[in-house]
Amino acid sequence: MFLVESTLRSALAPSSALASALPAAAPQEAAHWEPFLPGLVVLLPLLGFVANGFLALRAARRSSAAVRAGKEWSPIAGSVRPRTHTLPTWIGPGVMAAAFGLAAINFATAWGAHLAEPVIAGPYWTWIATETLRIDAALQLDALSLAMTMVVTGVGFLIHVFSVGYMKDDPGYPRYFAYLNLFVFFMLVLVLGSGYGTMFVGWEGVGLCSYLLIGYWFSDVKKSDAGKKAFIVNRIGDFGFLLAIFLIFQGFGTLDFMPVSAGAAGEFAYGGTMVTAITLLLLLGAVGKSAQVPLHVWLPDAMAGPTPVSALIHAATMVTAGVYMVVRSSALYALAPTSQAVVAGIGVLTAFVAATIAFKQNDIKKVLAYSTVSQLGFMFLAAGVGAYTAAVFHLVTHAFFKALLFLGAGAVIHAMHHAVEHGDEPPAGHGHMDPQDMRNMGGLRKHMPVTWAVMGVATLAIAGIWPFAGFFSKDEIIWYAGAWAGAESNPFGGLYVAYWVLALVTALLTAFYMARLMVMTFHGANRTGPAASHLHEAPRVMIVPLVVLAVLSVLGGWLNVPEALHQTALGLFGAVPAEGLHHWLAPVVHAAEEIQAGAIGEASKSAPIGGGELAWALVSTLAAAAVVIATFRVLGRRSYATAAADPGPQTALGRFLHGKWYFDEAYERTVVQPVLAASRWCWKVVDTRVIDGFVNFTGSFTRVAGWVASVFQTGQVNMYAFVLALGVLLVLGAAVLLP
Amino acid sequence: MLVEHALLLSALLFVIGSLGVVVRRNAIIVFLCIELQLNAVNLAFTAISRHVGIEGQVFVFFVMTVAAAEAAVGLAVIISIFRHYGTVGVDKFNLLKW
Amino acid sequence: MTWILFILFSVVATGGAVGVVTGRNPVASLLFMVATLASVAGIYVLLEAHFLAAVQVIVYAGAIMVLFLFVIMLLNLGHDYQADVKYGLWFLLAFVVAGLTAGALTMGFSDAEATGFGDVAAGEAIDAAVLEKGAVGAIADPLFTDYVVAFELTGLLLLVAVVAAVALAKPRNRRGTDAG
Amino acid sequence: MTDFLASLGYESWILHALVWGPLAGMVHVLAAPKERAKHVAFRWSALLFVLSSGLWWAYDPVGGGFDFVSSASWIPAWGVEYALGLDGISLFMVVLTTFTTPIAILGSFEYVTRRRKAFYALMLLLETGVVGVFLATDLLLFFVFFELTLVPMYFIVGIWGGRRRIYAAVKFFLYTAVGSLLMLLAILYMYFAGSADSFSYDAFLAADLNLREELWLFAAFALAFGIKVPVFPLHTWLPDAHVEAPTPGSVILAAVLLKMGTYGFLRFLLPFFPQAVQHPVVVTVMLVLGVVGIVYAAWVAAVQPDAKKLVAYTSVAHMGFVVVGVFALTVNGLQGGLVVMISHGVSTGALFLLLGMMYERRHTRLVEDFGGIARSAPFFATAFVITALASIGLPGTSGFVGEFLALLGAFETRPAAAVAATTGVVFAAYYMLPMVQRLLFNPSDEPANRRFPDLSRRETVIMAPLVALMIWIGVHPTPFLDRMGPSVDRVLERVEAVSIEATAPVDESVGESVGDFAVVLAPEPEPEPEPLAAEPVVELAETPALLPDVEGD
Repeated sequence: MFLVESTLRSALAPSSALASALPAAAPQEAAHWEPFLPGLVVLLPLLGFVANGFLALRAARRSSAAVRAGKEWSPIAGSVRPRTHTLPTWIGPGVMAAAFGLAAINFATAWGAHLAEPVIAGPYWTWIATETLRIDAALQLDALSLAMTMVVTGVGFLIHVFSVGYMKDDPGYPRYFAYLNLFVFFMLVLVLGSGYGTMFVGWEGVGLCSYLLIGYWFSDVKKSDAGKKAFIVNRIGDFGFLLAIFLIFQGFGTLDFMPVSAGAAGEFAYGGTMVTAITLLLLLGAVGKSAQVPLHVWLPDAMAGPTPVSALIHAATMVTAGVYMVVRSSALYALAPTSQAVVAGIGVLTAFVAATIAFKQNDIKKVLAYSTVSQLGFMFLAAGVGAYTAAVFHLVTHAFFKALLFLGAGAVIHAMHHAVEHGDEPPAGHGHMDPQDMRNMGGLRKHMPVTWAVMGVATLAIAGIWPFAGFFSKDEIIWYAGAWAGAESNPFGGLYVAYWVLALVTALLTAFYMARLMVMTFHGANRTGPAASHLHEAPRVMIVPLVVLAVLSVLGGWLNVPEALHQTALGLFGAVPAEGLHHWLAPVVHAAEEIQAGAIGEASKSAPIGGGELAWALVSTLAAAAVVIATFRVLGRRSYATAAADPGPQTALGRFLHGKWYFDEAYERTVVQPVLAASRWCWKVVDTRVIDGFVNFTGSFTRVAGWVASVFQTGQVNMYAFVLALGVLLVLGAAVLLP
Repeated sequence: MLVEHALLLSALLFVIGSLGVVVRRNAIIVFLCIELQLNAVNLAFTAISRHVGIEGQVFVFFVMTVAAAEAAVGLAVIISIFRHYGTVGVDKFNLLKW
Repeated sequence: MTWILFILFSVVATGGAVGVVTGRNPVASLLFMVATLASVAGIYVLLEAHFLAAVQVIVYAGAIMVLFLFVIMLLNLGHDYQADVKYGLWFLLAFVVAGLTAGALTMGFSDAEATGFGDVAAGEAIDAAVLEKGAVGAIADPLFTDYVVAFELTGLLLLVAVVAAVALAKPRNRRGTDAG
Repeated sequence: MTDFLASLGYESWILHALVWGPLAGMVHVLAAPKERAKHVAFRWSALLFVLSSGLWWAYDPVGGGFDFVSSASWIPAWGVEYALGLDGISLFMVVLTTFTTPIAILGSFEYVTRRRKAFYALMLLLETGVVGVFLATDLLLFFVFFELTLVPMYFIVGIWGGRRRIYAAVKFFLYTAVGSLLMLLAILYMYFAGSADSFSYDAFLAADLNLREELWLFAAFALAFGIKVPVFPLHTWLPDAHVEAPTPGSVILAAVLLKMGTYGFLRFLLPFFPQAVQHPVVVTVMLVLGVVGIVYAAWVAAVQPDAKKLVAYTSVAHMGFVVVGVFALTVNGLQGGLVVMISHGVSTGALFLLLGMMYERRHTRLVEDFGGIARSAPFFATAFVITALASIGLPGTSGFVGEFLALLGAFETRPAAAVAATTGVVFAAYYMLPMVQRLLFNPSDEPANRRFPDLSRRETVIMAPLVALMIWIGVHPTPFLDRMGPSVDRVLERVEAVSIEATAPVDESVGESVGDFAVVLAPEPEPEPEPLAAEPVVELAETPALLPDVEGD
């Protein structure tokens, strides 16, 4: 209750806290801005969690009684809108709507005030305080966190609404919304937390929710396994994050963002070991959370969760936390060119590897999962080449179109699922038909026209075709990679050229596998079999979020029209203000950009092989469009076998890609099995044989010694007297002879 | 000097007594030897009382009392053992061994 | 004179002790024992412990030894002439240990420096007390003042011993054959 | 609240009440009819908890020294006193004890069916012993209580335990007895080395010891406490004792008894032997053992087929964090260690209770026999998951605060150890999540698991305060940290006030020759006497002769 109370108190009266948090002496050029109930933004989802959690437990008590009685209990039976669903339906999306509203108010007023300095809301209470360490429960409101909050609450709200339709038949409905609200709460803590400590709370919290939601259908071993895998792999990243936190604390004596970014340049030498270590460890955390190579293996498995969860957590928000963290720590990364090279390298490698894997996946969600991994790689590339705005920009647009893709896929799966369930006769082949397998789809366009349309928009967006969102964001990243490679004194210039080339190739691969997805799902002949007659468009509650996201996917890119395109046809001749997002985020990345400008110099004005930004933008959108068209032409004519009849990839390369580069198998052999073997060895050999062996040996030794000694216990008085005399002699002798 | 020599005598008596305890089998004689040892100790006490005061003699008095009590109980034990085993040879029974 | 008496008593006491250990007949051992006790009583006199000497003769040589004798008679051991000394390795071992003990004791007792003998004041105080209160009074005084609790406890001990002796020596049951 | 307590004269009687109250309860239990025994015991322990909760307000952390001090002469000849006192370190240990005991007793209502009176009497006796350990400020009194805890636990394991209970009980007893015997020797040594002729804590603090003495004494104390903790190679009694012990026994064992070891570290090892504690070899050895304990126990835990044994091994891992935190010798490390102690008491105690409930229902502890319980017992599963998360240190739960601070503190002085220890964060997930999954999730194939009853009302009452505490400490640990802070500072000041300049400078190679003090120390000069103790050492050369000093005549 303390939390609620203090949060409310501070939320209602933030000005006093503000006065203490901000030195009055700091001159503020921008108009003074006061956040409006920032604490409530975070608190609302938590309240939603508490309420839904309570409802979930109440519902579970009834369903579990049925389970124990040996019946399958379903709230759906008999009624269209079961009682257990009513309240969560309003609470879940309701708190999100309220939170989004509050966030929007804050964002709008802050935008209007040209927020320059971060504003600390709180501290609501001191979380951990020792003599040297102090972690406050406070929120930091600045351009970056507000933008992230908008994405999290906005996209989150839409996905909550979508879920109302998608999950309506699920008996665990209240539990689902409880988890989802809890996730949003932790995500907001992550992005709004005022320091690395608070951020870590959100960081692990979203990991927990991810775990719970991936394993939402926990009775299925595979899904349960997937959740566990996600958690453990994430913990490997958290290991790095924790160490980075320790190092930061050692360097700065605090974990708050503001002193860290303000003092970074003074504290560390450019390229120093310490700052490189911090940033690399932070990167390990980010790699885990954002599913970058080599820790990306959990994300595809995470598709075991309900599809809206994949959209929210594993596409739009949580997985981008790593990018957020890198941008948040930009002042540190700017000081560590090696780390930047590693960040960019991992990013582009991930982008490429994941894109190739996406080629050969047949599960619609798996394709999207790898696509997400790939796009996250682009964001890392951006962060690695110092284009933090571009990274955030792509994060935002990606949140729109990837959420849209996942939700669209969700709509498709929803339809397929219903069709499979209601189909009278078993589908062709044997046994159950996988409703997620694209080989069982095809030609869905006529059944689900709206879904097809919005998915098409999203595909064009992700493929980077003008004027959709992805065009602006992805193009900017590639451009910056090239420009960065050409910067005057970049120590890793050559490496960045390679990155740039790889990024370009990957951009085209993206266009290809997305087009393949569209073709296999919506075009060509239908392969669903008799169940096809039951295919139908999703209900309105699911369609509306799709449409909203589609609009955002079209318009999102115009947030940040590059200066070079601003006045051209690609920028609608200046109709939209240029570099909006860049200006907005400037205060956040200012410190980093200054350091970079000082150390590396101006970025090049042309790509490594010549050509300006405008030219390359034209080239890339045309190339992407060409790939999409070509793919439709070539693949559209192909006929696919159903999942049951498909013999699988025939070529070695195909198998390699289908097998996801055998990452899982490699880990299984090099990490999982050895650790398990070592564990067993520790138990069976060290613990049981060595240590306990020694312990039991002392026991049996005593026994044997006692048996030996008992030989002298003859029972003869003489013997005892003799031993007694011997003892007397010993004592006497000792007393006499020893000094 | 008398004291020192009395002490040497007590040592001699004690050793002879303990030798008897160890080598004899007859319980009565073992017992006698124990009394001999007690006497040797008494002699030592009395001798030392010349140097430490009357407490030495008081102690002898107590030892004698205990010896009397011990003799009474010990002999009673020997009697009952003899009744049971028909012998007083200490090597004939080993009640002390469990 | 003192020395002659001391040597005499010592020889008798030692001889008696050897007799106790080596005597074949328990009765013989007993008589040797009486001789030893009497000699020790004599040495008590030489050490100016007259009361103890008297008690030694009356209680030890008189009462306790007679008790032993009764028991020997009772058990009819008087004709027991079997050699029950354990000879052999055991005897040798016992002898070695006894010899070493004797050596150690002798060394300990003769090391006047370490044990710190030589205080004649205590002896003189005893003599003075004997002169003043008599031989009995000298020992009775501390016995009934400083050590009165211990003294009373000894009384209790004797009582317990008497009861225990009766209980032990009594025949186990009424049907016991050797009750008489 | 403070005024109210003062009006009761709370300060003057509370510690005595906490020590002897359980004994009174024990008498009451023995006098009560058999069927009432559990209720009587529960009410007594609950009453004691209510009484002890006043300490939270009554204890004034300023200064961090002992509060509520009182003493009476016990064995005047040796200077032994019945002396009690409470500071910011023992406060939490005492309250943790009084908090867990009623919960453990409540948790035993269904489990214990044989010889109930004896059982509850022993539980209360155990409480007396443990509270006494935490409150005693006289070393001999401490030792008596320390040993006293052995007896009831021995019987609890040995009488109400599982199949191999005798083996486990004897192992537990002997392991601990070996250590405490050496500790007794060390206590006596310090008693005779000190000049004050007293066993009091302060007198021992003032003892003037050179480095060599300190190292040996440290070794003796560390062995006693290390066995209790347990530190890595001395841990094998713990899994056996836990597996065989009845549920309440396991709960008390994990929640409180293990803390006696780490409490000993904080209370005695660090302040008594500041030179030894700062000795590079000692620090290295202890940190290595702590780290090995964390990783090793996590690995072994992960492959245990028996859920209870698994949790028992996790205790070893958790206590490894305490060791690492304590021997980092930083404020954060020490405070973190303390929080881990509290948190481990709560979360592992709760896990044992939950496993006990599972055992009561299914009469098996093998992980493979379960599965899908979350469907039939959602409340149970919720409590279990929260507890498991607290156990693996998720932020927002008690486990995180402690582990974070301990690791942070360790990182300040010993980064390498901290890095190695932090891998425990990963391995915690590696052992805990598979167990959670195989117990609660997955399909429920066994019909018995489908019929698995959910938490009863009594069980809900047991779990609710535990879960609440886990979250409270996780979200708002400041009141805890504030109360323990000054006392921890005192310990650290005491350590830092003494430097060991005489010893070799810290170099990296010391790790290679760990384990053998003699080898390392032989060439080193004896350090100068510390400036702290000004009094000269009394010569013990005077022979306590039986005979007075007189010249021979």
